[in-house]
Order: sequence, then C-alpha cells, then structure tokens
Amino acid sequence: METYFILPFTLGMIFLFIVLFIKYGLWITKLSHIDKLRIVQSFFTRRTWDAIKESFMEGLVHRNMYKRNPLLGYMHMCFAMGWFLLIVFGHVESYMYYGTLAKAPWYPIFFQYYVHDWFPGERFMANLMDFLLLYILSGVLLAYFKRINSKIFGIKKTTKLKPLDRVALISLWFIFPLRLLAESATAALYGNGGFLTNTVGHFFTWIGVTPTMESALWWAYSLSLGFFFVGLPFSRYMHILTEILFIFLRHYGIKLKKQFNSYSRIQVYSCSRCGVCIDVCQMHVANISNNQSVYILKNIRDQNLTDRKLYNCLLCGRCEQACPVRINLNDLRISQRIRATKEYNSDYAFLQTLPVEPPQVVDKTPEVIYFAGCMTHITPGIKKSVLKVLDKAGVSYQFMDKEKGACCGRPLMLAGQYEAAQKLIAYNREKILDSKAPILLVSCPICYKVFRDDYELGQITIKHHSEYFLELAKQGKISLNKSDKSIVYHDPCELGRGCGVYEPPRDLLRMTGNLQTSQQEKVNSLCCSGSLGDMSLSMADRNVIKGETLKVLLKSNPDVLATACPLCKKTFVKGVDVQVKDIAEIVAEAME
Amino acid sequence: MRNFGFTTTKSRTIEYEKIDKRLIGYILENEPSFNACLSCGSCTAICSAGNLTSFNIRKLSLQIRLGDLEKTHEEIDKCMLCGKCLLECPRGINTRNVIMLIKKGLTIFEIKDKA
Amino acid sequence: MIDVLIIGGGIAGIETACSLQDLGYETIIVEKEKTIGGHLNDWDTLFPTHRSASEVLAHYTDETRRRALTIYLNTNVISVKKQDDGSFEVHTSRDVVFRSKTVVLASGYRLFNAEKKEEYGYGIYDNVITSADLEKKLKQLNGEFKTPTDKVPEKIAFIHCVGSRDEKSGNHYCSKLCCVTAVKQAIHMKQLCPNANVFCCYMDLRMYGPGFEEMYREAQEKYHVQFIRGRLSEVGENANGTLQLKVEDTLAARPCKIQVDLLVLMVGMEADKSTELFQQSCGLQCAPNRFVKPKDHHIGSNLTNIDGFFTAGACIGPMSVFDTVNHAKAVAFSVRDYLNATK
Amino acid sequence: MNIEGKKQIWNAYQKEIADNDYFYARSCIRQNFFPASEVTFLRILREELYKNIFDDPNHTTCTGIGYHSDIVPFDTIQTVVARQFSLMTQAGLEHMAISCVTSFGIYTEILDLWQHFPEQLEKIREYLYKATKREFNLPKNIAHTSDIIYKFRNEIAEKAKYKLINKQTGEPLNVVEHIGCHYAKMFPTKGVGGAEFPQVLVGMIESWGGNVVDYPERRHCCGFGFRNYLVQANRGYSISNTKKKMESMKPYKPDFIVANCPGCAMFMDKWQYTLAEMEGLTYDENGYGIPVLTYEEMAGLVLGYNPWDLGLQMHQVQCESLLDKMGVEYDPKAKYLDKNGNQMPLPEKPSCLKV
Repeated sequence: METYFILPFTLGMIFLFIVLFIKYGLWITKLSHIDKLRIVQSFFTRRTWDAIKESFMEGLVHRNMYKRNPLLGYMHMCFAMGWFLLIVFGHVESYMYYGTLAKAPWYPIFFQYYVHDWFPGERFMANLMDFLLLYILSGVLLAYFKRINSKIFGIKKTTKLKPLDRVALISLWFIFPLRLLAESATAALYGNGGFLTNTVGHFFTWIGVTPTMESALWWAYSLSLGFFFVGLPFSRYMHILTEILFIFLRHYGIKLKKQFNSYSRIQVYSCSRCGVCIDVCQMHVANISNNQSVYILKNIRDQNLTDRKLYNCLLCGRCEQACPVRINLNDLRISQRIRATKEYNSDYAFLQTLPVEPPQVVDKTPEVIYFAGCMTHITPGIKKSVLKVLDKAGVSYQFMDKEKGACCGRPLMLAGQYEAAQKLIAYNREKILDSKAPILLVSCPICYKVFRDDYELGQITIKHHSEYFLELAKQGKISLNKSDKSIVYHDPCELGRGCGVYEPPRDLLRMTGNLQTSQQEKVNSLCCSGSLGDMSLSMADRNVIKGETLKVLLKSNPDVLATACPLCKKTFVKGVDVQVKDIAEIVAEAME
Repeated sequence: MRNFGFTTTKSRTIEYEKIDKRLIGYILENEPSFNACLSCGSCTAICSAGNLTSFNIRKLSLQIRLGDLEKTHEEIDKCMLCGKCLLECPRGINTRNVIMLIKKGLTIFEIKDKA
Repeated sequence: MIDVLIIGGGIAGIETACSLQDLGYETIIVEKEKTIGGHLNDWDTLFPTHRSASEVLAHYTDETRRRALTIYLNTNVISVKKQDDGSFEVHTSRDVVFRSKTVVLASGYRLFNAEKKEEYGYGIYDNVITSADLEKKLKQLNGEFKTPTDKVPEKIAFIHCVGSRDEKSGNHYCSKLCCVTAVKQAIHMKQLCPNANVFCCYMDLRMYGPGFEEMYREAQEKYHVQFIRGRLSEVGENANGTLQLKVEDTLAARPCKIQVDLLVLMVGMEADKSTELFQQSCGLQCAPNRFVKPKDHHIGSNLTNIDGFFTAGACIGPMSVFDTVNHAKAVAFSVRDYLNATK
Repeated sequence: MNIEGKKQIWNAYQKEIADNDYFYARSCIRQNFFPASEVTFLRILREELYKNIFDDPNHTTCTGIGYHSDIVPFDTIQTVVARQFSLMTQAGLEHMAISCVTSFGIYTEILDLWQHFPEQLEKIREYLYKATKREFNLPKNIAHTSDIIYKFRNEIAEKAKYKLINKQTGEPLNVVEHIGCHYAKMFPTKGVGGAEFPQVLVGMIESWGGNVVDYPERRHCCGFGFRNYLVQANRGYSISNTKKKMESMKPYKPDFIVANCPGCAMFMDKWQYTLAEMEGLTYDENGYGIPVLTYEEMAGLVLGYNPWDLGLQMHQVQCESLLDKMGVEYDPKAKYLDKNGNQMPLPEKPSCLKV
C-alpha cells in the first residue's frame, strides 16, 4: 500500500514522454525533405558519435558555459551531470542487487526505499550515491543564491519567469533536498545510508522518526519529481532535452533557413536562458536591457515579440559567438524580421527599366570587378585609395558602381526584407557575371557578407580589399613601407564574426605599422554601433555605445585607429580626435 | 453626374484639419526623431535610389506630413534601405526606421496608391 | 601676486588687458603662439564691411606696445589651480609658476576639422578648401586668383554648416558666423573673378547682425551669387580635377548636380581643446557643446562656476570680432567687481 | 471679431456720391440675366426717391468683357467710354450712375489714366471727334448704382414694407454680401469702405434689418475671372473658385446672397446649378441652394414690389424659400405668367438642385 507514492513520479514520467514524443515528432516531421534525408544518411556515420560527444560535453558537462562563466557552468553541470550520474548509478545499483536491468523505473529511482539489505558493494554504492547527491545539492545551493542575487555570478540580469517556469523551478529546487530527507529517513530506520544520508539519519533518529514520516517524505520526493516532469515541456527546462536534439541535428548538417521553420523552433527551445548573451550585449551601455537574444527567444516562444525589441539589435553577432548552445541567434532574429515584414517587400520594378549602360570596350577581361558599395561612396578616401592601389599594382579592373549602382541587398536582408533583397541580388549578380572577371573586389564588409552568403556567383572569388591587397603585397605587386605609427585594429562585425576574416587586415597592418592588440578583439571585438542591423536605436544611444567601444580600442593611445569598413569609419570619426583610417587608405599611403 | 467639358480642380490649399494624420502619427509615435527634420535635402541628394529613379525621400516625407498619400506606396518601394541617408542626416534622424514604418503603416492602415 | 592672468593673446585677451589697465589693474597675458592676435592673423577681410583684418590687428599691436602690456609668448598653460586663499596658481610650459588673484580665459575657439566630413572630400580632393584656407589664400594673394590646381575658377561653391548644426560631426549648435562669412567671401570671389558663377548651398541663412542682411542682398542683387537651399551630401572628383557636387535643390524638390572648380567648406567653430584642461585641473564647467558654460546666460556671461575665473570672447561660444571686443570690455568690469568685493 | 475695429478702418474710405441728376449706364450682364433689376433701379430712383436719372437709348456697352479678355484694344475702349461721356454731356448731366461693376472699374481706371496722362485724354478726344464729331466733358462724379442705393438706404428703409427679418422667428436674416472685384479692389478709395471691408452692401443690409455673415472667404472672387470663364477648358478653375467660396459660407447657413456686381450674382447663382449637376453639391440644408439677389432685387423686395415683377423667377436658385421667410406675399401661380397674363413655357428641371 505504502508504495503508492511512486504514482506521481510514474505518471509524470509517462506524461513527459508522451508530450516529448508528440512535440519532437511534429518538429522532425516538419523538417524539409532534404533535411530528413540528411538525418537518415548521416545516422550511421561518425557524425552521430560526434553528436554524442558534444551532447556529453555541452549537455552534461557544460564546457562552453564553464569557459565563459565558471560558476554558472558549475551550477549547470551539477544539475545535469550529477543527475545523469545519479540515474546511471541508480541503475547500476539496482542491477547489482536484482541482477537484472529489466525492472520498473521506480526501483532504481527509489532504490533506497526498497532495499535495506546488505549486498556486495552496497557500502560503496551507498557512499557513491550520497556523494553524487551532495554534488547536486551544492549546485542547488548555488541556484538559490543566484535567484537571490545574480551579481555573485557576474551576471547583469537574469531572465524573468512565467508561471509554469516557476512550477518547474520550484519542483526542481525541492527534488534533491527532498531526496536527501527521504533517504535519510530510511537510513535512520534501516541504517542503509551512505556517509551523508546516515549522518542526516542520525539527526532524524535523535528527533525521532516514524515509518509514516518516512513514507510522507518519499511521497514528497515523488511528487516533486512528478510536478517537474509535467512542468518540464512547458517551461524553460525543455531546453535540457531539446538541446541534445539540436546537437544531433546540427551534426547531421541541418542549417537554419531564412524562413522560420521547425528547426528554428528547435533552436529556440534549446535556449537554457543561461544569460550569457545578456552579458556580452553592448546595449547595456545605453541602458537597453529588454532586447537581448534570450528575451527574443522567450518572446518567440510566448508569441509576444514586439517590433521595437525585434529591431533594436545591432546584429553584431557577439551573443551568437558567446552562446554556449551555439544557437544561430542572428539568423533567428532575421528570420523573425522576415516574418514581420513579409507583407511589404518591394519588387524594385524600376530595375527592369533602367537604361542599359553601353558595354565597356576593353582589350581583355578585367582581372577584378570592383564593387564599392553605397557606404564607400560617402567615404571617398577609401574609394580613392582602393583605385590607387589597383592602379599601382597594375591590376585591370571594372568599376561596377562608379556612377549608378544598386545596393547590394544586405541592408534589406538585415531589415528582414528578404524577397526585396532577392531582386537587387538578381540585378547585381547579372552585372557581376557579365564582367567575366574572376575576382569580385569589395570594400565594404556589409556587401561582402551578402555576396558571399546569398549571391551564388559560381567560380568568382569574392575578396575584401584587405584580403586582396595582402595577396598583392605577398605577390610583390605592391611594396609597403613600414612606419613606426602605432595602430590598433577594429574588427568590423560583418567582416570578422560575419565572414571570419580576422588575419589578413592584421597582416597588412603589421607590414605598414606597429600593430597593437586590443582588449577585446577578433571574435570578441566590439561593435562600432553604426550597424545597419539595428532599425530603431537612436543616434544618442549609438553615440553612447560607440563611446564605450572607443574607450576599449583607444586604451593604448594609438596613433591610428584602423578599420576595414566604411560604416565603422564613419561611425568612429564623429566627435573623436584620433585619426580613423580604413586599411585601404593605410595601404595606399604606405605605398608611397 | 453631368459632363460640362470641365471639372472642378482640387484645391491645393493645405487644410491642416483635414490632413490624413494616420501615417505620420504612426511614424512619429514609433520614431520620434522624425520630428527633427529640417528639410535640408542631404538625404535626397545622397540617395542610392534617387540616383537611379525619381525617388525623393525628403519630398515624400513632407507629403506624408501633409497626408498626401496618393503615390506613397509606389515611391517608398524604390528605397533600397542602404542607409546612406542615415549617415548623412545632420539631425540624426533614424531614416531607415522611418522607411520601414512608412511601409508598415501603409499596410496597417490599408493605404493604397491612387490609380 | 598679480591682479589678473589672461589666458590667450587674441583680440579678446588684448582687449581685456587694455580695459583692465584702464581700470588700474596689473595683468599678464599668456599666449601659446609666437605672436598675438590669434585667428585674426589668418583672416584677410572682416564682415560686413570688407575691412582689412590687419587693420584691426594693427590697432591691437599698437595698443600692446603703447601700454607696454606684459605678454608671455610661446607659453602653454598646463594647469590652473585654485588656492585656499582664493588666488590661482597657474603652471605653464615655462618654468615660471604664476600667481594671480583672478584668471580670465580668453582662449577663443578652434576650427572644425573638415576632414571629418569625408564625403565632402577635404584632404582627398585638391580643389576642396575650407573658408579658413580661402582667407589665408586671399591674404597672400599676389596676382590672379587660382584654384589649388592652378586654374582661374569659373564656378565656385560655398557650403554652409560644415561641422555645425550637424549631429554627425557631434556639433548640434549653429556657429552663426559662417553664413555671413560665406556671403562675404562669395562677394570677394565675384570681385576677383567676375566671370565666375558663385553658389552658396545653405540650410538656413542666418543674417542676424547689423549689415548682414544688407550684405546678403548685395550678394544677390549686385554680385548675382546664387543661393541654393540644400545641404551638400556628396562630392566626387571628375577626371579633369573639377568637382561634382550632389545637393538637393529643396525648393525645386529636385536633386541637383553642380560641377565646380573650387569648393569652399564653411567650417564652424568648436571649443578650444584647452577648455578640457581647465575642466580637469580646476573643475571648470562646460556646456554640452563643450564651450565654457557661463554662470548666467543673461546677466553674467563673463562669469563661470569658479569664483575669480572669468571668460572673454569665443571660449563661451561662436562669436564675431565685434562681439568678442564687447565681451572683453565687459569682463574688465566683472573682474573689478570681484576684486573690490574680495579685497 | 472686433466689429468696431473694422468700422474704423472703413471710415477711412468714404466716398462722395452725387445727390441727383444721373446719367445711367446700363450693364450687359445685368439686363440679360436679371432683366428686371435695372427697371427696378430706375423705378426706385424715380418713384421712391424722386431723383432725375437719364436712361439714354443711344448709349452702348462699355466693351469691358472684350477688354478683359484681350479682344478690345485699350484705345478703343477709351473711345467708347468717351462716347458715353459725350452722351452725358449732351444730356447736360455731370454724374454717371453705372450699373455694371466691370464698367465702373473701367470708367474709374480710364479717368485715373487720363488724370495722370493728359496727352492720352487729348488723343482720345481726337479719336472720338474723328469718328463721331462728338466732344465731351469729364463727369464730375462717378458712382456705381449700388453706391446710390447705399446713399439712400435709410430713405428706403423708411418706406420699407418688409424687413430682412425671418417673420417666423423674428431673427434677422443671415445675408452673405459679395462685392465685385472691380468695384474696389483696383481703386480701393473709389469703393465705399475700400477693398477689405466694403460697406456698400453691408450698409443696405443692416439698415434694412439683416445680419451680415462674415465668413473666411468673404473677399474671395466669385470665380468669373473673364478669361477663365470664357475659355471652356479653363472653366474648371472658374468654378473651383466659386466652390471654395460656397463651401466657406455654407456652415453659416446664409438665407441669401446679395451682390453688387451682375457677373458675381450670375456666377454664384448659375454655378450652384453646375456644381450640383457635376458633383451633387448643394449649399443649403434642404438641397435648394442659396438664393442670389442683386441689390436692386433686394431693395425691391424690401419695398414690397411683386417678386415676379422683380424677375426672381429668372434665377437658377429659386427664391420662394426666402420670400416665405420674409413673409412676402406672392402668387405662386403667377410665377411664369407673361406681361399679358399668359402662361410661359416652364423651364426644364435640374436633376440635382431642388426647385
């Protein structure tokens, strides 16, 4: 009779499995045909093993989070790893006693309640299980502290909870203390505990314990488990299992699409709300603290995402870089913007009626086709320098947008105007292909990103001027004089995190001056705040963020602040006394 | 209605009380910086779309202020959102957001171009 | 201990010293350059009368000599510290430490660095110059006026509000003197090159002073200077070295392209760097536009948040020559009142 | 509104109006479109005020319409005007009483010109003499006929049978007064009250019991504008101006409009029909339109003349509503009877405007 206490646990678990089966089943069925094929084809390959490894390292050990924030990582590891081991060794213990694994799940879970006998290894297992429990309890204690004061974790702000989250959270908090109490009560009565439960059991004996009390505690333990299981699929804890699914799908080569689909949903539900993205977000400088990725994902789940939040993001990619779960935060946000602006994409009908420029008569196919881009046209210093370097190196080129050019389409993409961007892409693509040039040279990382990701230019190599000039320098086509000026380099978001170009600009700068390192650079570099990704950030706020970025960059008092993006240059130059130069200008000067 | 071979002309007078303020109200509510426009025209002169078409964002924004929305849809669709105007505006107006708000506003209020 | 230490030997500083001497006070002037007169040394003529700047300068050089004013040239002020007794200790790049009962800041302004408006092409295209460059050019003019690429200009454009009224330059305020300077220079250019077409691209024309509006009218009526209401957005260089301007003629509501031989950027005034120094060394308060903040805009514009620390001239905001002279005369009385009260 | 302030401004624009012995110059438009108005004017002057006015059958149009539409040369119109003066001189009279506002403007303009350029006057004398062997003296006084009614408004008020008062409510009628542009906008000093606050009709209305409506477009042109009306392609501009004026007065619910210019009266009357036909717009609450009277008709009504003798049946907007408000006795059956009591053919009914 008294074993009815297993019911909450059992029913909760059954409920959980049914819900998960339905949810995951639906998501996986909704994946595109090609994606499903990818899963089938990759299933019996190394990818599965890699996925298992990563699931272990990230889902249980929380390595990435540990690297970012050791205390936070430890807390997550306590819960995930501790609980995982508790289940595994619970089964081992049950196997050792019953000699079979084919026992109903409540036997291993409530082993202590059922088995009071001695068996070989019993002492060791009891102590081991106690140790694991203690390990988890240390995490629980940290979680209590975090709730009370998140500052000890170095976290600016944690996420807000909705009612079901609260149910799950409170149950989770109670599970392990209750397990401790229940096992200790049993230990007090039967002496079968380990070092921890026996100790607490002595205390119970001292205050006097009865089988009714013991039963009540086991009921409480089972109830907390049951509540947690029921609440889990509707709370943030859904991430525990979804993350594993996500890791597997990612390893099978499934990529996020422009449109929000079930894979996007899986990513959204994989977020553990650890808050790392809040910490790295520069918006805090301007006291904006409601638009960080974790909130956006939460809003997507709760279906209450407002335009203001959606658009107020620089899309600098710092959060994506920092995300321990490796969620494609930028693309997820853009996919939401695509959804929000779907109804009003332009068709740019005028592109069809533009007068066709007479084909340039050239002796031979140009070596490069140069696309300056809108932004470079308002930084004539960059444009002039690029052309100067090309001339000096004797490179034949066609200047694609010298007089009249359409935008590359990236700003539209950032705004979510995906279909509209396609029109511009088609228009420019034709012009690029018509030139027959093997290299497309761009001087704006914003253009570079979209050319690389969305243009499908076939054999044509796309190069940012920093990459191309480095090649020219290595080939000896241009020679650079090294000055003793100290230079600090700012990684433009679209070039660095966006396209992974970190070294070529630095190599060039080392050839032309005295390159200094900055506190936060490469993948961790800060955004200049000028980003076109943000639609609603005010100029005043942009200036505040820019000011903080400059503080970091100019810490070493460099002579020159170098960057490789016309937009970053325009952003930095306002209201600052230090010389801001594009890498093209530095190279052009160093050639003299 | 009878045809006399001539019709009344629409008055060009701006009657402030009769202005259709829905769109401008929506824009200003969501992007207050739009209030600061002094019509200097640098946005229009620098405009990538204006270089290719007759698009005149300054004029369009004045028309929107006056509720003159007969061609807004056709015009605003010429903008490529490149952001040059954003970098040029001496008043720091968040022009790209204004454009998106115009587009969204036209959709919300179901404002169509006059054929 | 001297009565008044004046920082800056421009017209504000000299005029302050003269006025204070008339009131019977002992002053010294500390000037960072090798000569007195400040920006006035660089100007050719002054609005609205086209009077030669050197004439005004000569007045102050003569006064300096006649009154035997004490001036330390080539001397930078490093810090100003207020002492417990209310006096000031002024450290300079010389080894001397000055002690004075009061300090008058007459450090003036600096010009906006036009290179920051990269799209206007200053420092990139040869034929883009600033209004200050033009003044220097006119001052040294010997023979025919030619552009930097050695051509007699047929078309000249003046661009108003460069680095003023511009969020992108970080200067929201109006420099107020560039409008009338542009008109003055436009007239001057028409006098030198009568066949040239001269354009002024403006956002608003602020002809606030006596004789300014008349000068504007003269530029239109007599000199046929063309005023285009539109702000320059972008400059490109043509193969022959001429410049292509993109500006919207906002009154016609049409984008407009102008090819010119010479582009003159009317650079605005910015707070001198030294104000930052005083912010740090003695807690001088500055306004958000970085100029020194007057204690009272209406009845105490010479006073600052520090007792005994006064201002004269353009260190509190853009100011013309005649406003500067008046402001400098006024500070003498503020200083006298202070010294009498603290005697 | 500060009425006192307006009156003070008006005081600066007093005008001398001759007392008696007028030479009458008729109006082309008035006698065609408001045929009884001029008869009524003569009747009032002769029978009510006992004045001497000569209506010379030999006088002609002033050719003003032709002049304002660039058909009649300036020298020609001056000579025509000189001929009228010659007729006046021949009749031994010195005061002109001009029925048409356009003519009034032309006479005023020509006299002003001759004053400044005496050689032009000599030239015209020569032209007239060569053409007709006639000579002339310049008139001592020029008045528009509305000026004369204005001058004697109080005498008329004494003899009035009806007042401009709504008989049912006892409230004064709301009257929109409209002055022709050429009456005072060209030579403000020649119109009573000048161009801004013309008093000529206001004086009549107020002394006969009515209330003048002051509405925003009060001084706006009726829309005639000669060239703009005469060329069909431009008529849209003409009617748009009338529309602007009508829309502006509509909220004040005027009981009727009175004009001193025959062209204005005609346009504000006929264009109401056209606007109704074109756009379905009517400017009173009941869809009948706002009646438009000439000041002669208004004076005739006040003096108790038979509305059908005043020619009100010839209007586009029907006047019965006004007659009912004023309590004027009339015989509806007699509306379309001719002089001999025979029924005339009935006019076609408009499709929108109610009659």
